[in-house]
Amino acid sequence: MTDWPILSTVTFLPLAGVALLLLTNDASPAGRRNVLNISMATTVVTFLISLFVWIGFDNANPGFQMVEKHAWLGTGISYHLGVDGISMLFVILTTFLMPFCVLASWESVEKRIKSYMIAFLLLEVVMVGVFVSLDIVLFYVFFEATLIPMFVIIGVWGGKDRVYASYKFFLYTLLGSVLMMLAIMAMYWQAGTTDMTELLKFGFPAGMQTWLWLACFAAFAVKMPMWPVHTWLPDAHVQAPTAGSVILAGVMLKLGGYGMVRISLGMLPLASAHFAPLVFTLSVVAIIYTSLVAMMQQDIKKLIAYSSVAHMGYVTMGIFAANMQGIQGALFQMLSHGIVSSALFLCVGVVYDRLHTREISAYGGLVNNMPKYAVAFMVFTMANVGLPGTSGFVGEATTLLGAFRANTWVALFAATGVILSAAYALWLYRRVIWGALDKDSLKSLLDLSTREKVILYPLVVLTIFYGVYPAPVFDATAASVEQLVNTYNAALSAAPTVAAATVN
Amino acid sequence: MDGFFSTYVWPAAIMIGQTLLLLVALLIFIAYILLADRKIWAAVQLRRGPNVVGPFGLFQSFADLLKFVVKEPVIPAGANKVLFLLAPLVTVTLALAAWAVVPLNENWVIANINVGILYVLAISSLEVYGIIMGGWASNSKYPFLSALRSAAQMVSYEVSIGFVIVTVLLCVGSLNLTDIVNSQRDGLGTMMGLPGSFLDWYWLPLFPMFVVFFISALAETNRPPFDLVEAESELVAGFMVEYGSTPYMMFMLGEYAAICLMCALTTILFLGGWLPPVDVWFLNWVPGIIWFVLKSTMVFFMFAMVKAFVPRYRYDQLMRLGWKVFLPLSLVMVFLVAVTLKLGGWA
Amino acid sequence: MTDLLGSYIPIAIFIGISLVIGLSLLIAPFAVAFKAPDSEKLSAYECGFNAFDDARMKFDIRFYLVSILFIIFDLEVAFLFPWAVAFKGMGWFGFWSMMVFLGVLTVGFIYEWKKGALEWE
Amino acid sequence: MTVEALYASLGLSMPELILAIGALALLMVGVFLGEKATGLVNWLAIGVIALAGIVLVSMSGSGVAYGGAFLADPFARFMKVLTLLGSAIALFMTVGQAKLYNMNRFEYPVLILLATLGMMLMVSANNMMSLYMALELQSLAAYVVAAMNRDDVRSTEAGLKYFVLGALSSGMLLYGISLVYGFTGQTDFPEIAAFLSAGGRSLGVIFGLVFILAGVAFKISAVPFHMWTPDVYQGAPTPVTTFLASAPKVAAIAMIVRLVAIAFQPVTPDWQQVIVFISIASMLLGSFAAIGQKNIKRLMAYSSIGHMGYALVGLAAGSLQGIQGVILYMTIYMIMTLGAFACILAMRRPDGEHVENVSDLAGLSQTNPFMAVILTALMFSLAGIPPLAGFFAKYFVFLAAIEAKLYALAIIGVLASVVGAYYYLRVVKLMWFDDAKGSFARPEMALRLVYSLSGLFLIGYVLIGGPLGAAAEAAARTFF
Amino acid sequence: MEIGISHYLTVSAILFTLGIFGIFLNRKNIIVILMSVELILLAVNINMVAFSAFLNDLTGQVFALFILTVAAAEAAIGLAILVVFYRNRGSIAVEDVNMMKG
Repeated sequence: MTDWPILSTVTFLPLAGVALLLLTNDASPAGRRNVLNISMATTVVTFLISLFVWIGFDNANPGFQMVEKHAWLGTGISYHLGVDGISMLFVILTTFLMPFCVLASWESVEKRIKSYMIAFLLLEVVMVGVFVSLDIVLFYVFFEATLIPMFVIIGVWGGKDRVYASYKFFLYTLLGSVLMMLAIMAMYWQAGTTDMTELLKFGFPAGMQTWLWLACFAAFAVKMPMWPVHTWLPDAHVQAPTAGSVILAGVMLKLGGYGMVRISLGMLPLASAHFAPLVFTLSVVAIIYTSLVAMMQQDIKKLIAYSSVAHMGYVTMGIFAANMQGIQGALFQMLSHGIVSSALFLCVGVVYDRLHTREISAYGGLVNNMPKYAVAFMVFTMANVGLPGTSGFVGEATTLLGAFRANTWVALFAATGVILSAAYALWLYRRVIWGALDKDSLKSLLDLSTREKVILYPLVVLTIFYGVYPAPVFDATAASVEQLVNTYNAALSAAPTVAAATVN
Repeated sequence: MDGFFSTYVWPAAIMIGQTLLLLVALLIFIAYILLADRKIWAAVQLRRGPNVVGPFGLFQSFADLLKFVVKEPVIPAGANKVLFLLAPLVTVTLALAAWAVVPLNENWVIANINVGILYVLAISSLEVYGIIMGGWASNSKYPFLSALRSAAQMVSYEVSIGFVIVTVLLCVGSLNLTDIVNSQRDGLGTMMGLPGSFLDWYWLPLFPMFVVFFISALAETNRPPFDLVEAESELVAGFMVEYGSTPYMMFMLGEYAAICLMCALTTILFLGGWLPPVDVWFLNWVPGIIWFVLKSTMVFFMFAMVKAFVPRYRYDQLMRLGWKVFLPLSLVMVFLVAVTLKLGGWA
Repeated sequence: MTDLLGSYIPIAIFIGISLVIGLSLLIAPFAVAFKAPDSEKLSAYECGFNAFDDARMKFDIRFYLVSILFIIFDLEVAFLFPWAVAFKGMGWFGFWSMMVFLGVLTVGFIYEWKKGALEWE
Repeated sequence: MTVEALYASLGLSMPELILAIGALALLMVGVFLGEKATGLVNWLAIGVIALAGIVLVSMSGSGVAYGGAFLADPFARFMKVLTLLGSAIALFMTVGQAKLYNMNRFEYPVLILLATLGMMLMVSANNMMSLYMALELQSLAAYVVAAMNRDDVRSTEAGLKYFVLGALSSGMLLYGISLVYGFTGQTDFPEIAAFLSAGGRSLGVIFGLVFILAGVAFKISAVPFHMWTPDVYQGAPTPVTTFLASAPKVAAIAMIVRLVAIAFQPVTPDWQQVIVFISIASMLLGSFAAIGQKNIKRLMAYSSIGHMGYALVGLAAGSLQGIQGVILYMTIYMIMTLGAFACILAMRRPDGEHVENVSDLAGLSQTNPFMAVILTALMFSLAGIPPLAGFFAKYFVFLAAIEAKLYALAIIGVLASVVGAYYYLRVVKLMWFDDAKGSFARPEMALRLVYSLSGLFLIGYVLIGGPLGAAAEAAARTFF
Repeated sequence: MEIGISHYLTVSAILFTLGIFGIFLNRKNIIVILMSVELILLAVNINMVAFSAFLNDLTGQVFALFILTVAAAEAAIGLAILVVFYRNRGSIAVEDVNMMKG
């Protein structure tokens, strides 16, 4: 088992599904079922295999595990995979969410289901690839490659303004990330390698770090997305099909956060420290501003999208607090958000499939004929708000704690975001679920189907489970984060002497 | 001032004197060549030809000159005036200019440049301009068509002439016309042990090229049987239909100057220039220029006889002859001559 | 360079004088001859008809073809000239170089021939 | 020249000799068999190219031939293989298409062979004279093939424009060469370099250099000498455009590389400025001007202008990495271009009507999903999105630019590529997001083969990129 | 006054410039463009030969010979293309070369 390239397997297994799908024909209902079954089987098997990654993972080891390394493209670029505490859980998160995406699309996607599933499986490959790659070029390749399937998913199966949204999504993120490509190249020439393990140990000169950091930050901030470059996200979320939104919110946003932890913080500690106030400012603005914006939204998906931006604000804040609590909290927050926001989008998908509208005003009083749905939605709304007992609380509280240690004022302002999020989330819940069921179109709505239960209930369980028992996550991340923080602090404390040495 | 005179003025004066001498002699020669042409043609046709002006019509050409000068010069209404008048001027000037490098005897040459043959070739290709300009400027159909025909004809045969000259150059190894003549002092004849004679000249070893050159020269100068330009039945009188007075005469003058040049070139390239036919003392005693003129005149006689004997070609025959017979032939000859020289060790 | 140019001065003078002769011949009738132009005399000659078309009409493409062929072959000759002049001091390499050149030329020539570029009628 | 040297020279130039003799022989075959032999001549021409390719690949080592005029080295071999590949594929696609474009004449393959010969000599030129002659051999053949459909006013206009601007550019090139010759007294590249590094740099040489670069910039259709490209691409029959867009670009780039990396190596800063300018201008123009294009051939023209700008980024760096990048870029670019044009050639309605508008691709993913997938891969690759080959092409050239500290160039370049992505996305959008207006006839085998292989290469580059990169590096090492 | 290399270069530069201007400023006839191209090539030839004489190096003259050849081939091909264009378009005015716009 130890020699088995498990990470490659997890990463590229969906390609086998793609190959199978290519052989099918989705014209007939039977063919369509085949497509769905193959996709489902592929994603589930991938998830199950990915669990072996967690099982085989050594929590005490702060370094990279299950490493695979082969020569690849010359010029120092190697095919180098591995996971540590920071990345491992994201792999699981991705593979975990994929079956839900397939399920969510079971009926709602009517046309070209085969292409759709192929796009999703390809997306899974590249997303997992981002988290497991240990070569920075490989990382970038996977990071960018997410654009292609996502562009197609939004553009082909999206809503009314799908073309606009897909373009905006594509060009925004491309613009951000090409600058990172240049930064990667500069890093290569400075350090002579593209191997992340080497780069993490390599101390870049302070002056250079600034530019590298800014270039990388451009990529991650757009992907994350941070205020003020978040504007693609609401459009993309709103126009994407349900599963697309799930993947966007659940995993794609985390690529940015993961990149910040891994590259910005890990490789460029001096610049990270230097720019931390900037990030804090942006985060706080994001938390407060986007929360306010979220309140104004008439569209459920848009509201959730803006709330995602706000929640990502906690993540960036936590990351750049650069202490154990902050980073662990940010990681936890990302995982939690990955589950919760996905779940929220799935919830929206449930009603959207029935009513084909996402206008908040079109709903109301759903609790009367959809009680199970109301319960599930409530759990996720609570988690979104960050009420204790849900995973959202653990994430937000920990990041706030970390931020408090770094900067009291930031924590203070960010904390107001919790209140605001309570305001918009609860208001949304009130408007959609409570109230009188007086709209005719809603009266005939059925409660959750079996398929929807299968989708939502595990997420409910998970949300609450991690809300009360977050230890598995913290245990897994602790060692790696601790090492990261130590390296970071060591770099900072070494820096003044370096600076002094260069001055003299 | 002495220096100025001795370095600039006197040499210039001498050059001008030589030039004038040559040109005047040439013009007079042309006048009689013209007459001879008409006389020979007449004689073949059992006519008398011009015989009124002077004894045996000897002053006929001068009378013609006078007649042309006092004729009214007509410039057609639609013509491009400048080009119309420039055309004969170009023709005459170029036809005469080529003579600058022709050696009439050892060192009897105005400009003994080392690319003489190239110069002649260049000048004679420029002569097409006079014809094209004349035909185009007239703004009339017949001149235009005949100018095109004539130009096509001239350039077609120029290619063959070029190849012919190459074969001669292979034997000589110099572009200087004097060198070409001098290299004919010994050749096929002397190799067989004979004294220097007409057998040494290039006409013998390069006989096919001699023939090609002669015929091409006819075509190049629009002489019968290749005078399609002046095919009266089709094109009235060629590109100079619209011309009268001295402009017309200048075309004729240019044509005959070119004919003389071709004769001289034939002499230089194939007939040993000013060399006597046999290298014996009494023939050597005769001045080279006499031999040169005699040989050229003899070539011209052949020109005239061809005009008298051979019926006119059709245009397609003409082009076929040039492109499909002479060109391949001369290509092959270039190859053969080169191989022979190489294998024979003469080169 | 001056020596080189020096040998061309006689040619310049020669051409100059030829030009003068030509010019004087050209001008002579304008100076001495009687002139009485009228429209009939000045119209283009067209076998007695009035001209009914632009004289500078379209002409057969083959004239043009001939001129192109001429350009090409004349240039080959231009290459042959220096080769022929230097032939005596040249080895087999130089010989065969030109033969290859002529061979290529011949191929082109055969192409033209077969294509009918040399046909009239 | 001694006999041994002659034999050595002939040996080194064997592929060129095969092409030359092949072209002449095929001309004879064609003219004796008449028009009906066009297909045969076409296949024979491909055979000749293949033979030359085999001989080329089997050669090794490097050497100078014909008294320094011709250079055979790994770089030349690599680029020549590309060139031959491009020409052969372009011919391969023409076989079934020639009739449709009224260019079913045996002269076409012969001209392509001659152009290919010119390109091979361009790649190997080691002397201003051989460079010029090779360039002209290529260009003259190209002018003629551009006007190959002689009954079509667009085709002839394309030929005319190509010719006029091409002649102008070769005039500028020549003027530059004459200045360089005059101020250095040399025409051999190494001699020029030796003269320049011995302190022979003068204003005249720099003037000459600029003129030369202007001349060669035309050949690769770099701004500001790109004016011909859109019209020629659009006007020329599509099979011809396919050819013009692929192999000649490779050869011209190779020629520029050799020119600046050998002859003008001692004055690197001087040409670097020019190349940087040309490169930036090309990238920007290629990106922005393509946005409004409706005709897909025109779009590809602007795309190629942009791509030449990117390729020059690597050259501007002037390093080993840079030249390796250029080599890889051209390899990938050529394959992308061939694939894209195979798709364009396949844009034929069932009734035989050939359509060229970008909007005609609408809904392709429904009517011809396989071609749509390939074309999508091509477009994303042209846009430089990983993991497709086009990304790695850009990666390596920008890597070199960063190494050479040409940050502004690199930043403008990547930003231009984002703008460029916009119009490539438009094609993807049409194919996938829009509804079909009409279907296409099933493309013929050759086209399907070419675009499939092209797509396979683009997607599979991640697998074969290593060996290819190593080969390119070995080729680039020639200069260092 | 001795005629030196600079005089030749000046003449050639003037001819070259005239050629370039002839191409870009000419709005009438394509034939003029072709002639301008020839003018450019001849300007280059003057340069070549002048340099060749100045440097006492034959290369320039050999080059000039090659340029002449290419110029002839170029003229031949240019005219041929012009003729087919004329046949299709019925005009050789520069402003009529406008079938494609983009």
